[in-house]
Amino acid sequence: MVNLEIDFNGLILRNPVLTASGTFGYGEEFKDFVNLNALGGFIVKGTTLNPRQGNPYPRMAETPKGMLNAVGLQNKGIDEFCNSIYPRIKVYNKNIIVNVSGSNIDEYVECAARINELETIPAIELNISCPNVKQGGMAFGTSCPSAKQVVKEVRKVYKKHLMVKLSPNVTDIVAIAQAVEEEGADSVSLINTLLGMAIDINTQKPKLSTITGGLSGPAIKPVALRMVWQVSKAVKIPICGLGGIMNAGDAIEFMLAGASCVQIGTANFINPSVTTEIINGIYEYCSSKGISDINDIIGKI
Amino acid sequence: MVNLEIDFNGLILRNPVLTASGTFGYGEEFKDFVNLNALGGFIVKGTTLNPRQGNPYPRMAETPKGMLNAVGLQNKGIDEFCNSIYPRIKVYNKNIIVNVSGSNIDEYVECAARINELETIPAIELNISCPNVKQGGMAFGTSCPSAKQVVKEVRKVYKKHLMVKLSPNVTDIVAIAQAVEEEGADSVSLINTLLGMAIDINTQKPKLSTITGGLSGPAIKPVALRMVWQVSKAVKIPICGLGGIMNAGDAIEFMLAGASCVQIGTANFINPSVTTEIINGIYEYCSSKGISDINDIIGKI
Amino acid sequence: MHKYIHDLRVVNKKRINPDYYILELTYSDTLADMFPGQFVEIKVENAPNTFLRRPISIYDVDYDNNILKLLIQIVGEGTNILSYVEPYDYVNLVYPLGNSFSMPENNRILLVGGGCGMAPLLYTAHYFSDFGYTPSILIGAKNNLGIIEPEEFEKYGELHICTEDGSDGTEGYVTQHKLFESPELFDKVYVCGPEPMMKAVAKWTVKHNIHCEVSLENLMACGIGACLCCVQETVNGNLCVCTEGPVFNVKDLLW
Amino acid sequence: MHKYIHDLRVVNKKRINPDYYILELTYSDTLADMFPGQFVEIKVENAPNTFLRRPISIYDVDYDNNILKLLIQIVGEGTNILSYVEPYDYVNLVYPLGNSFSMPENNRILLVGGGCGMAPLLYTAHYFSDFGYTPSILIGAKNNLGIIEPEEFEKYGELHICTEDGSDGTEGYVTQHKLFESPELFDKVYVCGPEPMMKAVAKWTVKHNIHCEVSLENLMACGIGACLCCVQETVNGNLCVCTEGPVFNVKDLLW
Ligand SMILES: Cc1cc2nc3c(=O)[nH]c(=O)nc-3n(C[C@H](O)[C@H](O)[C@H](O)COP(=O)(O)OP(=O)(O)OC[C@H]3O[C@@H](n4cnc5c(N)ncnc54)[C@H](O)[C@@H]3O)c2cc1C
Ligand SMILES: Cc1cc2nc3c(=O)[nH]c(=O)nc-3n(C[C@H](O)[C@H](O)[C@H](O)COP(=O)(O)OP(=O)(O)OC[C@H]3O[C@@H](n4cnc5c(N)ncnc54)[C@H](O)[C@@H]3O)c2cc1C
Ligand SMILES: Cc1cc2nc3c(=O)[nH]c(=O)nc-3n(C[C@H](O)[C@H](O)[C@H](O)COP(=O)(O)O)c2cc1C
Ligand SMILES: Cc1cc2nc3c(=O)[nH]c(=O)nc-3n(C[C@H](O)[C@H](O)[C@H](O)COP(=O)(O)O)c2cc1C
Ligand code: FES
Ligand code: FES
Repeated sequence: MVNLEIDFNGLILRNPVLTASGTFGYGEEFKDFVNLNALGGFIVKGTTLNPRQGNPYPRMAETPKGMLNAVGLQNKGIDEFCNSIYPRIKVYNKNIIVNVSGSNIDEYVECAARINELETIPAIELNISCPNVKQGGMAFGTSCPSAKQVVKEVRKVYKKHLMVKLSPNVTDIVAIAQAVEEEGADSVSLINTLLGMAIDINTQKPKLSTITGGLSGPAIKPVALRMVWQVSKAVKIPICGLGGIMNAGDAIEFMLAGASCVQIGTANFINPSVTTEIINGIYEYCSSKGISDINDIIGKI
Repeated sequence: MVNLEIDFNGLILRNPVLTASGTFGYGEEFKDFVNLNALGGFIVKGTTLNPRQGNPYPRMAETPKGMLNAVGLQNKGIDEFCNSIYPRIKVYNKNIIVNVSGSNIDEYVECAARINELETIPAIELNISCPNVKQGGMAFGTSCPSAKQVVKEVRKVYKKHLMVKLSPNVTDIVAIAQAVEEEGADSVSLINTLLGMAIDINTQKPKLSTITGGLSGPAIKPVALRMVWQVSKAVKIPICGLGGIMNAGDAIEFMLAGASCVQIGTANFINPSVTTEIINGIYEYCSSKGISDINDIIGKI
Repeated sequence: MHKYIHDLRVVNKKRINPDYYILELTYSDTLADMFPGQFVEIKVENAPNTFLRRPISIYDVDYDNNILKLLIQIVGEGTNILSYVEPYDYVNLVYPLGNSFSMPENNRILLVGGGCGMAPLLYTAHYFSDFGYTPSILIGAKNNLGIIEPEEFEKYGELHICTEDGSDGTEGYVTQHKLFESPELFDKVYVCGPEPMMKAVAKWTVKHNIHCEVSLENLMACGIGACLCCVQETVNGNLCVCTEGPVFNVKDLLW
Repeated sequence: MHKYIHDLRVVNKKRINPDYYILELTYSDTLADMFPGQFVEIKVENAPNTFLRRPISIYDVDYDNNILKLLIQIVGEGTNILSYVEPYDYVNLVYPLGNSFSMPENNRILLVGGGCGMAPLLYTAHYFSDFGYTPSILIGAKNNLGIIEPEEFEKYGELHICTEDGSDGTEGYVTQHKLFESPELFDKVYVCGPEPMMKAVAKWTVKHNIHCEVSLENLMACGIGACLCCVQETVNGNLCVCTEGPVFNVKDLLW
């Protein structure tokens, strides 16, 4: 028997495998492929105070071992979430985490306050790293003062587990992680997408309507892993690691680097039942190596 | 007939295809595969004032569509370069550019001053972005004041074309580019490698002796392209674009994004005659599209 | 509707011509119910640069023999490398995906397919025919190489062919075909093909007040409504082509 | 020595057992001169995760039939996907690379190969034999599945075999073989195999003051001296295994 349970700063995960915001819909899109309740948890779509239509098409481009997206936080807004989505999905897993975004601090705060009221949502993931919106988003996550400020204000109204999602598009991710830790974040998740671009040489036009977009997938894994390792050496709060995880081996790399749990993003698009395979693979890795508790490998490097 | 000649701020390139430092040795390693004189130019290994043994083995790890390296500027030092390498290679191409690195500003300056004396070296590429050395290197390239300072001092002693190679591991590459432009850089090249990491889950050890290393190859192309595009909108000096270029199409993407010429790096390892194929491919692209002068596509986006 | 991720075995690969091939696939259990207009997301193995799955329409389903057919045009690496699969290889599908064409109410129906857009129309004609309808079918292509398996279409309806160079059927674009001189013959038109062609047909149906459904193609990452990359602007805002399409009523589009 | 980048045609693929196969390749023109201990960098096509070339030793060259042979052990994706090439396929090589074993001065020579390290030794024995020498050859492996083509080795020298489980030849590690009780028989020893084995042999040669050359394996990105990734620490500093090796005199190593 291998213990896969993680105490993620108070959030009890039955195993370290969650799914990444924006890549797993509201969970229900995957119910034909995954036993949702068997996941460590899942993080739903980026949610904002007001409904957003997102960016114009085209929003996607395939890149070497990765993809660019420029969805731009299309979502139906917090009211619709609370009133109709939440009641529908809350049965699926006890760790449904809402990814919260905003154009300004008030929006973040109001959205977080609303989610604080939702009984079975144990945590939010504060997205201060979305590269695909004109205002807010990544702007908050790329400087220490602004990151501190948004976390500080949200912390005042949000009483449950506050995870802050960091942007990799910075010189010093450690400083940002320390800044949000100081303001009372319960954990950090990293990384969000790298800002990238692709051009169609035939039409001589950018492949995305927004010109630049967020790069995800295996291509970014080495960068993500490095950042998780750096941050893990510098903060006390636990880390949720993500970026390009495609299989159990990748997930284990993140845990060895210092992540206490992981999120699976783009891989869900290619294999909608990949999360189940990753959970099983982690179990097999541990048992074949004689590791009786997954907690023993966290940060071994 | 298509004109491929570029006036790169005074440096006349017969075509826009150069090779990236650290991936093309001193050129001579490729003479069985490439007509060196047919290249736009080539950039030799990172050179420092004193000889360096580089980092311990292992220095390399394969990653999804890319590789990590931690060579750490192994080179024989400027004396050996001037006395024995330079005389041997100077016949190969009129645009042999030396990539210069240092642990402190004095080393950069002294190295640049020595190269200034070498008659047939028309330019240096100032490497303020090497992620694989403990002192100096990337440290200079990740803050505006330090980038400014090293360029300012080198500019005093170096009278020919001064290209500055920028690090992608920054929040705002545009600010760094503008800072070095202000100090008199004649051009910028971007990007150097992204800082990354890889772990062997079997041994539970990092794959590189230095734990982190520099990520190159197609995986980083979307990030490189985005940075070239951003910088091209903000500076007047021309840009040499690189990062994951594997074929003519990739090179053209960089030129459309605003690069006046490109460097081919990791691709040389996989196909040592790739540079010739890229030059031919650019020619064919232009003629098939009725473009009579390659300069017409620079920055079309 | 339940979606599946399954390995299907290649039973046969028909190379139609250098550009087109048909894969006939079977599953170890009874194939799921599939509806005309739906598609699959197929994984391309051993393709160095094909990272995401590729959406491909359901070309035909032969429930008697438990066979699903895909008609694929080679346009890039993914569709090319997939053309090397051989009988007894397996391909991995996520399916069936998307909505489907609405059922006709009578025989006054026209199916219009252009280029590779004819793929979903074979199963549509087949399906409608199983319900007793006999659609008029018009398929068009650049030249006769693009007219795939006309004999299959003929089984299920009255087939008309046109090619831009006149190498098969009548010469010209589909909208230049004489069927478009008789709007009074049709109550419902179903279209799939290149966007300009679909727009031209749509315009004609709007003018003549005919119900028209088009099947759209666009860039998809997931195919199951999770990524929100495949949006189409509609009168109801941005909708996902992979779940709320690929079939749209033209009156909902902002064309 | 001139290096080439060429497409070589697969003439034959011999599957030795689930772990090993031999590729026989030919070139449209006369094969370049190659020396024992040299290697090639082979490109693996259609491999989703194999980005760099893979270094493989020259197993044998048959100049009469213009054939280059490679012995490959399947250890990961690259060597696995390459095992699917078929006659008439082409594989792309950069070759010949690296230095080579020194020529013997007399018949008092021993070749020791362990596991896949026996690959360069066949061509070494062949080459030496062409110059009139008759080497003693010792090949060792975990079990008899790792003893590849002993009949080929027998053509060129006096073959001894040992396996860890005794399933072929004598039981035990190569260094436990009785040849190692007679250091007085040898002036030069050539070794290729796993590092611990090479170190053990090297130690023995140093003790008995015998000239010893080992062929090292390490992680290579370019194979042509450009990337400086493949370094080996030596008494002369960091040297590139791909150009200044793979063959080293053990006295130059810091073992
Ligand atoms: C719902 C749906 C059903 C489809 N049904 C079929 C079918 O039955 N048969 C068939 O052959 N093809 C079909 N397609 C198109 C097919 O998905 C693409 O041709 C395929 O993804 C191209 O992959 P590739 O790797 O060969 O080419 P790539 O290298 O990915 O692309 C080659 C070229 O095609 C363009 N392209 C790629 N994907 C699409 C797309 N989805 N829409 C428009 N242009 C694209 C690219 O921009 C590029 O110019 C369908 C697409 C959708 C969305
Ligand atoms: C000069 C030289 C000559 C060689 N000659 C032969 C030969 O004749 N026949 C043969 O079968 N193999 C030979 N090898 C080893 C061969 O290059 C590797 O087995 C191959 O690169 C593995 O590729 P892969 O994609 O199958 O495995 P990967 O997935 O890349 O790796 C699988 C495992 O093998 C390890 N590995 C990969 N490459 C090497 C390496 N170069 N050295 C040590 N461990 C490695 C990895 O760390 C991993 O644990 C030689 C290597 C060198 C440097
Ligand atoms: C299509 C798409 C939409 C995304 N939307 C969000 C989002 O709404 N909020 C967020 O924090 N991250 C979003 N992300 C980023 C992912 O959650 C994740 O951080 C990133 O993709 C890296 O992980 P991966 O490589 O495993 O996909 C999105 C990513 C993709 C590909
Ligand atoms: C093995 C290796 C060694 C490198 N050495 C140097 C160097 O000495 N100086 C430097 O400025 N860049 C060096 N680089 C970075 C490359 O010049 C280039 O910026 C980077 O690899 C991105 O381009 P690519 O993706 O085309 O390889 C090195 C890269 C590699 C892979
Ligand atoms: S393709 Fe992902 S939502 Fe449609
Ligand atoms: S492998 Fe590049 S220098 Fe040896």
